[in-house]
Amino acid sequence: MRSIAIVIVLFALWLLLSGIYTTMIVGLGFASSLLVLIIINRMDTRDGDSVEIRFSPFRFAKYIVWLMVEIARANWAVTKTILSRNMSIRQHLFTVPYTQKTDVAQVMFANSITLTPGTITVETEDGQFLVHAVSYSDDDPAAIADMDARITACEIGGA
Amino acid sequence: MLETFINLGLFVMLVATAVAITRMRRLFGVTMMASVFSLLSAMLFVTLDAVDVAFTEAAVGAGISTVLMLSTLTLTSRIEKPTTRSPLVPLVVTAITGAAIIYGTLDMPNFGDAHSPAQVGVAARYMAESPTDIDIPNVVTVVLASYRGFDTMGETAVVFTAGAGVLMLISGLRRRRRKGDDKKEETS
Amino acid sequence: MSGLALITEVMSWILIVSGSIFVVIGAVGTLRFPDFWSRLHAASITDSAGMILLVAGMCLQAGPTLITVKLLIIGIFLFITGPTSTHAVANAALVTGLRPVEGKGLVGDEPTPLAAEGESDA
Amino acid sequence: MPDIEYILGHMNYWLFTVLMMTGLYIVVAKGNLIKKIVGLNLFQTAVFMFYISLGKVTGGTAPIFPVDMEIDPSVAYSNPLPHVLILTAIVVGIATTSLGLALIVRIREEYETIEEDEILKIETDLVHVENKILGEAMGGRA
Amino acid sequence: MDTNTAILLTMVIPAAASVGNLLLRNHANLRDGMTLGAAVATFLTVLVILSNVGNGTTAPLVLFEVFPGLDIAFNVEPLGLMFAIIASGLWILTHIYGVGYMRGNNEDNHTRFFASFALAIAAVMGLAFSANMFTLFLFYEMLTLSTYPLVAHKGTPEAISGARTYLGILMGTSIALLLVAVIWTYTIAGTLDFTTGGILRGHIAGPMVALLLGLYAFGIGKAALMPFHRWLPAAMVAPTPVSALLHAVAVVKAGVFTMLKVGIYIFGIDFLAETGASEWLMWLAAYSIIAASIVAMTKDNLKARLAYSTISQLSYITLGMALATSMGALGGGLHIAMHAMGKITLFMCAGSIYVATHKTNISQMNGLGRIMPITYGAFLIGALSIIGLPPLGGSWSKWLLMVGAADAGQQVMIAVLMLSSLLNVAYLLSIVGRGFFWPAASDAEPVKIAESPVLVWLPPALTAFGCLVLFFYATDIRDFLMPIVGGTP
Amino acid sequence: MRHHLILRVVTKLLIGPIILFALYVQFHGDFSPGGGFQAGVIMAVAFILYGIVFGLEAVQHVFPSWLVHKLMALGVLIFAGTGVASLFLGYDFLDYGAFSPHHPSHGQHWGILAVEFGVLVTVTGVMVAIYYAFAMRRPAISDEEW
Amino acid sequence: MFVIAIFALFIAMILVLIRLYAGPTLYDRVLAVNSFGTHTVLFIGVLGFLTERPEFLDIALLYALINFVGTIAILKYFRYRGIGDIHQMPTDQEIGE
Amino acid sequence: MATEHVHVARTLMDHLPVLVVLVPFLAAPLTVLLGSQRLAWPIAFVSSLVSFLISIKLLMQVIDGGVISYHIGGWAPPLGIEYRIDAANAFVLLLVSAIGTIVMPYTVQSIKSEISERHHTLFYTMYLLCFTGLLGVVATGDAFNVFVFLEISSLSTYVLVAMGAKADKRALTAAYDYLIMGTIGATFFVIGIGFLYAGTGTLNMADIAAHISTNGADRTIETAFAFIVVGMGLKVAIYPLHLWLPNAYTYAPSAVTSFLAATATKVAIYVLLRFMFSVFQPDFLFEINALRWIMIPLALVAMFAASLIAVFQSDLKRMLAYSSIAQIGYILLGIGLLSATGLSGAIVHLFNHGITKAALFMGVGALVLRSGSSFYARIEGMGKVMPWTSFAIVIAGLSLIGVPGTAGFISKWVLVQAALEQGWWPIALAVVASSLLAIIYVWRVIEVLYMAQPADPTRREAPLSMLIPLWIMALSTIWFGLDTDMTMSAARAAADGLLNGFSIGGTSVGH
Ligand code: NA
Ligand code: NA
Repeated sequence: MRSIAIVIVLFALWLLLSGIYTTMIVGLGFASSLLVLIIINRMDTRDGDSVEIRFSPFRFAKYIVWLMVEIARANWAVTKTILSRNMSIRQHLFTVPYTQKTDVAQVMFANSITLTPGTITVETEDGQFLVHAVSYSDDDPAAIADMDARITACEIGGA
Repeated sequence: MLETFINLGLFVMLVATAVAITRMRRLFGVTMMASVFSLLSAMLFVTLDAVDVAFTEAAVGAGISTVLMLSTLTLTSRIEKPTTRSPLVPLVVTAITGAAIIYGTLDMPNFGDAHSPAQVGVAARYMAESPTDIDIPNVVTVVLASYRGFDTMGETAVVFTAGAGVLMLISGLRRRRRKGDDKKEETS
Repeated sequence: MSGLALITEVMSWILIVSGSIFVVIGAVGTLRFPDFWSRLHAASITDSAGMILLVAGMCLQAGPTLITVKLLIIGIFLFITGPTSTHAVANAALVTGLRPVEGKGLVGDEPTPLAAEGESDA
Repeated sequence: MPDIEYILGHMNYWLFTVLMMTGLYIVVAKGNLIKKIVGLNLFQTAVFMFYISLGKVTGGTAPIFPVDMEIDPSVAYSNPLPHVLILTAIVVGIATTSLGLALIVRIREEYETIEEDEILKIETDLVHVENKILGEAMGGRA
Repeated sequence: MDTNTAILLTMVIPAAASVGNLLLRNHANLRDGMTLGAAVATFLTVLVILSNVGNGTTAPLVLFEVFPGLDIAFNVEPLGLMFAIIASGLWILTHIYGVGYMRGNNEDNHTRFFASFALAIAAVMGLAFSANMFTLFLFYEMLTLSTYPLVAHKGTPEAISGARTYLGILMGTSIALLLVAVIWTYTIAGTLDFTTGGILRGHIAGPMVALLLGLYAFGIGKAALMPFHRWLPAAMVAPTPVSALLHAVAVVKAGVFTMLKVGIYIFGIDFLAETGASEWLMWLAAYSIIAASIVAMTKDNLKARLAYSTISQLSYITLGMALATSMGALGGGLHIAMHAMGKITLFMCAGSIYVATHKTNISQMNGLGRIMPITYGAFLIGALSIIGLPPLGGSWSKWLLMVGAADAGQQVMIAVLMLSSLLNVAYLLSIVGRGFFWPAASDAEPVKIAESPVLVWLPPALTAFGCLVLFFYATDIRDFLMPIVGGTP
Repeated sequence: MRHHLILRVVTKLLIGPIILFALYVQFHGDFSPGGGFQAGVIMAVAFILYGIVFGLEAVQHVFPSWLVHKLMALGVLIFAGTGVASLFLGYDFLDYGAFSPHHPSHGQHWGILAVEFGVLVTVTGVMVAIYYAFAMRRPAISDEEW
Repeated sequence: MFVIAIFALFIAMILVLIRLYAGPTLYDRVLAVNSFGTHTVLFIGVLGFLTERPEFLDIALLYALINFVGTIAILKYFRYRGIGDIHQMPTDQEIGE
Repeated sequence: MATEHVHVARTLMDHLPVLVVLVPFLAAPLTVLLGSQRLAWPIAFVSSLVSFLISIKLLMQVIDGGVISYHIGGWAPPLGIEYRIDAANAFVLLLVSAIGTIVMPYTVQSIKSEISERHHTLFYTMYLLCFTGLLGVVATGDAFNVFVFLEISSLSTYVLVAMGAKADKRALTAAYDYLIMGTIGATFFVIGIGFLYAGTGTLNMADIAAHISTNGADRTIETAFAFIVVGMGLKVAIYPLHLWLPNAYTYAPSAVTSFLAATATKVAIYVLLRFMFSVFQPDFLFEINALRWIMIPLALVAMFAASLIAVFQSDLKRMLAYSSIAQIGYILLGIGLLSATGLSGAIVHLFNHGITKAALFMGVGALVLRSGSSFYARIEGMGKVMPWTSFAIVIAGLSLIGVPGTAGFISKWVLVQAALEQGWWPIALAVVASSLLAIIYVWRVIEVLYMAQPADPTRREAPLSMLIPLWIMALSTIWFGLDTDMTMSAARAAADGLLNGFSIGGTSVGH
C-alpha cells in the first residue's frame, strides 16, 4: 500500500518534471520510480525510520496559508531590525515543547519555527526543541505554542 | 549590454573570490571560497549559453569537490602555515604565461563574433547536420555521445581511473562477503 | 492585453521587485548583524521571503505551464531544505561551543569585525 | 590605438587570463598541498571559461533545439563543441582532484604535515641519513 | 671450407669458447683444455683462409645491413689476414702461458679471465676481417670491453683505477673522436668500405683532410699515440698474460692495424701524399717514438718499461702510415708482425721472472739471468729483434720503414729511427746485462738454475725462436702484403 | 535519540525525489542539460547524503562496497561494449547506426541511451567509492589543531 | 523586472561574499556559502526567464540540491570531524595499511 | 551524410586501429569487475599481447607510407574522432605495446615484494589503464582526444608511482609533484588546443594542419604552438621542466618505472613531434626559431647537466632517472635539427632508448627484489650472486653509452650524422662528449656490481619470470644495434611522414 503510494507520488513527480510524454520516456519514468522505490525500501529496512506522512490535507493547506502570513510578519519584523540604525537585538535560547506524534509533524514544527525569521530551531531533544530568538520578546513562547497546536491539529488522529 | 554587465559583475566576484583564496590560510574558508567560485563560474556558464557545463560545474565544483575537500581537511590539516618562499619566481612565471595568452588573443575575433573560425568550423556542421543525422534536440548531448562519443568513453575511463586510483591509495578493492563471515570484510 | 494578463503582469512585478528587496535586505543583515547567531536570522530572510516572492513572481510570469510546476518544485524543495540547512548550521555551532551572547549586550557595542582572515575562527 | 570595440571584444579573454594566472600563481607559489590543488582547480576553471567564451555567439542561446525539433532558422545558437570539450575537461579535473586529495591524505599520514617546506625538510634529513649510512658502507667509494 | 664460413668460424669459435668457459667453470682442466682446442681450431681456420687466398675472390660476408650502404661485413685482405694469423697463433701460446701463469700465481676468477680472453680474440678476429670501417669500429669497441675485465682482474684499488684509465681513454677517444671521424667519413663519402686507394678522394680537401686524419689518429687510442698513451702503462696492473695480450697480440696491434687500415683504405696512401695531410702525424709519431723511449729508460718497473717501449714501437707503425709511401706502409704492416713476436717474448719473460721470483722491478733483478737462463735467453732474442738487429725479424721492418722515409724524402725520420734503435739498446739490453753480469742482490744463496714452470718458460722460448724464423720469412710476408698498396705479390 | 531528527526526516523525505531527479536528468539528457555524468553525480550525492546522515554502515548496507566497485567497472564496459556491439554488427566502433540499419537516427538514439547509461553506472560507482574511501579513514587532526 | 532581480541578487551576492571573506567564525562562512547558494539558485532561475529559456530550471533545482547536501556535509564535518561515521571507523590495522 | 547511409560491412581486420587500444581498454575494467587476483594477470597479459600483435600488423600495413584512417562512430573527420595510423605512430604503438607486454611477466614477482598484496588486482587495472591511455594518445588523429587519453595514462601513472610508498614514503610526494606538474602540463596543452580551435574551428589534426597551411599562422596559432610545446614539454620532462621525473622514477615500483621510462615520456615526445611537424609545419618561421634557439640549447643543457648529475648519484634508480633526462635531450636535439635524418635519429632513439631503459630498470628491479634497495652500497658485488641480472644490466648499460653493436649506438650514429650533414660540428661533438659522461656513470655501476665483494653471498639470482623479460630486453638492445632494418626504416618512414605533414599518403589503407 505504502509502496504503491510512493510509486504514484514519484511517478507523478516524474511526469511533472518531464514534459516529454513519449512512450519511451514515460516508460523510463515508471521504471525509474520503481528503482527508487527499491532503493528506498532497502534504506527503510536498514535504518528503520520510515517516514510516515499522516496529515489531513485540508488542515495542512490551511496551516500553510497561516504559515505564509506568519512568515511575512516575521520577515517584516527582522527587516525592521536590520534597517534600524540601532539594531535592537535581544538574543535568547529557550526550549519549546512539542506535541506532535509523528516525526514528520515534529520536523514540520521545527522547520516552521526556523522558517519564520527571528527564531531558529537549534537542537531537537526528546519532547522539546531548543530555539534561538534574535529579538526575544516574552510573547514568543506563546506564539510558538500556537504554531505547535496548529501543526498538531493537522495530524490525522492528532489532538 | 545586460550580458556584458552580468559577465562583468560575475567576473568581479570571481576575481575577488580568487584573491581571497590566495590570501586565506584557513583551509575551511578556502574550501568555502572554492565552492563559491564554482557557483559563480556556473552562473557565468549559464550566461555564456553553456547550460550543460553549468549543470556539471554545479554537481562537480560545488558538490563533489566540496565534500571531498572537507573529507580531506578532516584527514589532514585545517590551517595553511605561512611560507617563507619568495613570490618572485611564481609571479614571473604567471606573468609570462599570462602575457603569452594575451598575445594569443590579439588576433582572435571579437567575443561573440558569429563568423569566427570557431563558429563556422565544424561546429556549424554539428548544428546543421545533427537534426537529420541524429535528431536529438540537445546538440551538446549529440556531440558528446555520438560525434565525439569516443572522447566521452575516454572520459568514463578517466573517472574509472580516478575511482580505482583512490581505492588503491586509501582503501582497497572489496569483494562480496561470503555467508558466515559477516564481521570481517575481505579485501583483495 | 487582457485584464487578467495585466493583473498577472502587475502582480508578478510586485512580487519580483519585493522579493528582490528582501534578498538585498537579507544580505545586508548578514553583513550588518553583530554576531553569528543574529546573522543566521538575517540570512533566513533570503531563504524565506526572498525566495518565496521571487518564485511566486516567476510562476505568474510563466503562467499555467510545466515551468510553473518546475518552479514550484524548486520552491518546495527550498522551502524544506532552507530551514533544514539553517538548523544544521546552528546546531553545529551550538554543539561545537559557539554560544550566543544572551540578552541585549551585543547591540552596537562591537562593530562587526571585518578584520583580516584568520583572527578568530571557531 | 585599438578601437574600443576591439578592446571590449577581447576584454573577456583578458579577464579570464587574469583569473587563470591567479590560479596558476596559487599552484606555484603556495606550499600547502591542499591549496595547490585548489589553485589547480581555479586555473582549470578559468581555462574552461575561456573555452566556453570561444563558443559564445552574441544574441545566441544554448545549443538545444526545441523538443519538437521545429528549428527556427532565425534563432542563433551558441557553439556546442566547446561545451562538450569542457564537460570532459571538468570530469578530468575532478578525477585529478580526487586523486590529488587522496595522495595528500596519504602524505599527511606518512609525513604528519601537508606543507611542502616541512616535507622538503623531512626528505632532506632522510637523504642525509641515507648518505651517512650508505656512504660508510661504501667505504669511501660512493 | 669456403672462406666466408671460415671467417665466421674465426669469430664464432673464440666466442663459443668464451661461453664454454662460463659453462665449464667448475671443471678447470676441461675448461682450459677446451680453450686450448679452440685456440688451435681458430688458428687452423685462419690457415684455411690463408690457403684459400688466390682461389678467386669471394663476395664479402654480410651479416647485417645497418644503414644504407653500411653493412656489418667481412672480407679477407692481406693485412687483416696477417693480423689474424699473428693473433690466433699467439693465442695458443698465450693461453698455454696463461694457464701456467694463473695457476702458478694462484690468481682468482680463472673462468672470467679466460672467458674474457677468448672474447677478446673473437673481437680481434672480427676486427681483422672487417670489410669496412663500421664493422671495424664495432669490433674495436668490443675489444676494449672484453679486455676491461682482464685489466681490472685483480680487483685491487690500483687495478680498478688502472682499468678506469684504460677504459676511459680507449672508449673516450673512440667515441669522442673516432666515431665522429667515421660518421664524418660516411656523411661525405657515402660509404665506409675499405677500398684500395681510399674512398675520400674528391669528397674532402684542404686542411679538413688533416683534421679528419687527426680525428682518426687520436681517436684510435689503442695505437697509443701521444698524448693518449696513458692507458698502456696504466694497464700494467693486469696479470702478465694480459699484458702480453694487450701489448703484443690484441689491443695495441688492433690499434695500429686500424691506423694502417685507415691510412691505406680510407684515405689512401697516394691521397695522403698528395694532400700532405699526414705530415704532422709523421712528426708526432717521431716525437712519440723518441719521447716514449726516453721515458722507458726512466722506468724501473719492468712491465712499465716494456709498456713505454711498446708506445714507442707502435709509433713506428703510425709513422709508416704517415710517411704516405708504399714502402712505409708495408714497413708498418710488417712491423705489426715483428713487434708482436718480439714484444710478446719480452712480456712473457717478464711474467716468467715474476712467477719465479715475484720481482717486478729491474733493480731487483740483478743476476737473475744466471738463475733463469732460458727466460733471459729468450728475452735477449726478443730485445734484439725489437732493436732491429739481424738476423731477427725486427730488422726487416725497420729497414722497410727507413726505405719508406727515404722515398718520402724525410731524411730526418731515418735519423729518428736510428736514434730510437740506440735508445732501445740502452733500455732493453741493460736488463739483460743486469741479469747476466751484475751480482745478485743476496749472494748468500748459491747460484742454481731455478726456472719458472715449463708452461711459463716454454712459450717465450718458442716466440723467441719465432723472431729468428721471421727474419727468413720477412720477404714473403712483405710480398704477401703487397696488394694493400696496390702492388702484386 | 532526538539528535538530527530534522536531518533524518528531511533526508528520508528527499532521498527518493533526489534519486528520481538523477534518473530524470539521465533520461532527459537528449532534451535538456545534463546526461549520464551529471545524473551519476546526483545519484552519488543522494547516497552520500544518506551516508552523512545515517552513517557509513547504513549506506554501505544499502549500497555495499563490492557492488559499488563492480559498478565502476561495469559502466565502462557498458559504454565500450556498445561500441563493440556496433563493431560486431559490421559497423565502425561506436557507430550507433548499427543498431537500426534502416533508420540510423533511431540507432543513434539507442546508442546514446546505452552509452549514457554506462556513464551513469560508472560515475555513480566511482563517486560513491571515493566517498566511501575517504569516509572510512580515521581523521588525523589532533584536538589541539581542531 | 528581471533586470531588477538580477541587480538585487548581485548586490546580495557581493554582500554575502564580504561576509564569507570576513568570517570571522567558520559558521559565518557556512552561513554565507549557504546563502550564496540560494542566491545562485534564484539567479539561474531569473536568468532563465531573462534569456527566455526557462527550461534550464533543472540547473536551479540541482543547485538547490547540491547546496543542501553541501551544508549537511559541513555539519557532519563539524560535529564528527569526519564525513563518515566516526564510531564505525576501522582502525588502520583493519584497513590493512 | 544524412539518412541514406551507404554502408559497407567491415571485417575485423578493418578495426585494427581501434582494437589496438580497445582490447586493453576493455581489459582494465574487466579485472575490477571480476575482482579476482588470480585472473587479473592473465587478462592483463593476454590483452597487452593482443595489442602488441595488432601493432605489429599495423606497422607492417603502414610502413610503406600508407595511412590508415579509422572513423570512430562512423563519423568522417572532422565531424568525428579519427584514428589515423601512419608510420610514425605505428612505430610508437609498437614500442609501447611491446614494452607493455614484455614488462607484464616481470611484474608478477616484482610487485610481490614492492606492492602490498591487496592492491595486486588494482595494480593490473592501473597498468592496463596507463597502457591504454598511452596507446590512445598515439593512435588518435584528434587533438582533444589526445588530452583525454593522456589523462587516462597520467592519472594511472600518478597512482602507480605512489604505490612505491610501501618501500619509501617519498613515492607519495613524488606522485603528488608529478600530479601537479602533469596537470599543469595538461592544462597548458588544453589551452593550446583552445587557441588552435579558436584559430581554425576544428579539432582534427589533419584538418588543423590544412587550415594552417592555407591560411598561415597568426598570433593565435603561434601561442597555440607555444602552449602545446610547453605543456607536452612538462610531460616529456624537457629540461628545465623535468623536475618531477627523478623522484617519480626513483620511488615508483620497479615494474612501473620500467614501463614508464620506456613509454610515457616517449609518447609525449611523439605528441610533440606530431604537433610540431604535422599539425604546425616547421616552415613557419616562429617554429624554426623556437626549435633552433630554444630547443637545441635546452637539449644540450639537458645532455650535459643531467648526465653530470647522474654521475654523482649513489642510487642506481635515481642515476638512471637523470640519465633519462639527458637522453631526452638527445631526442630533442634530433628534433631541433629539423632534417629528415635528425628526425629519424630522434625517432629511432626514442625507440632504442625505450628498450634500453626498460632493460635497465628491470634489472634494477631484480636487484631490488633481492637486496631491498638500489643504492650502490646495497648492490655491491651483485655481479657474483646475480650474474644473469648483472650482465643484462651491463649489456643495457653499454647501449646507454652507445657502444657499437647496441641499439644506443645506432641512434647516436644517426644523430651525429644529422648534425654533420648540416655542418653543425659543435653539436656532433656535444653528442659524443656527453656520451663520455655516460661512460662514467655506467661504468660506476659496473664497478659496483663486479668490483666488490657481495654483502650477502647467499643471495639468489632473480626468478625466471623476471630474468626472461629482462633478457629479452637486453638482447633486443643488441639485436636492434645490429639489425636496424625494422627500426631505421620505420624511423625514416615516420620522419618522412612527419615532415610531409598530412599531405602524403592521404589514401587510406583501411577503407
Ligand atoms: Na527563522
Ligand atoms: Na546532455
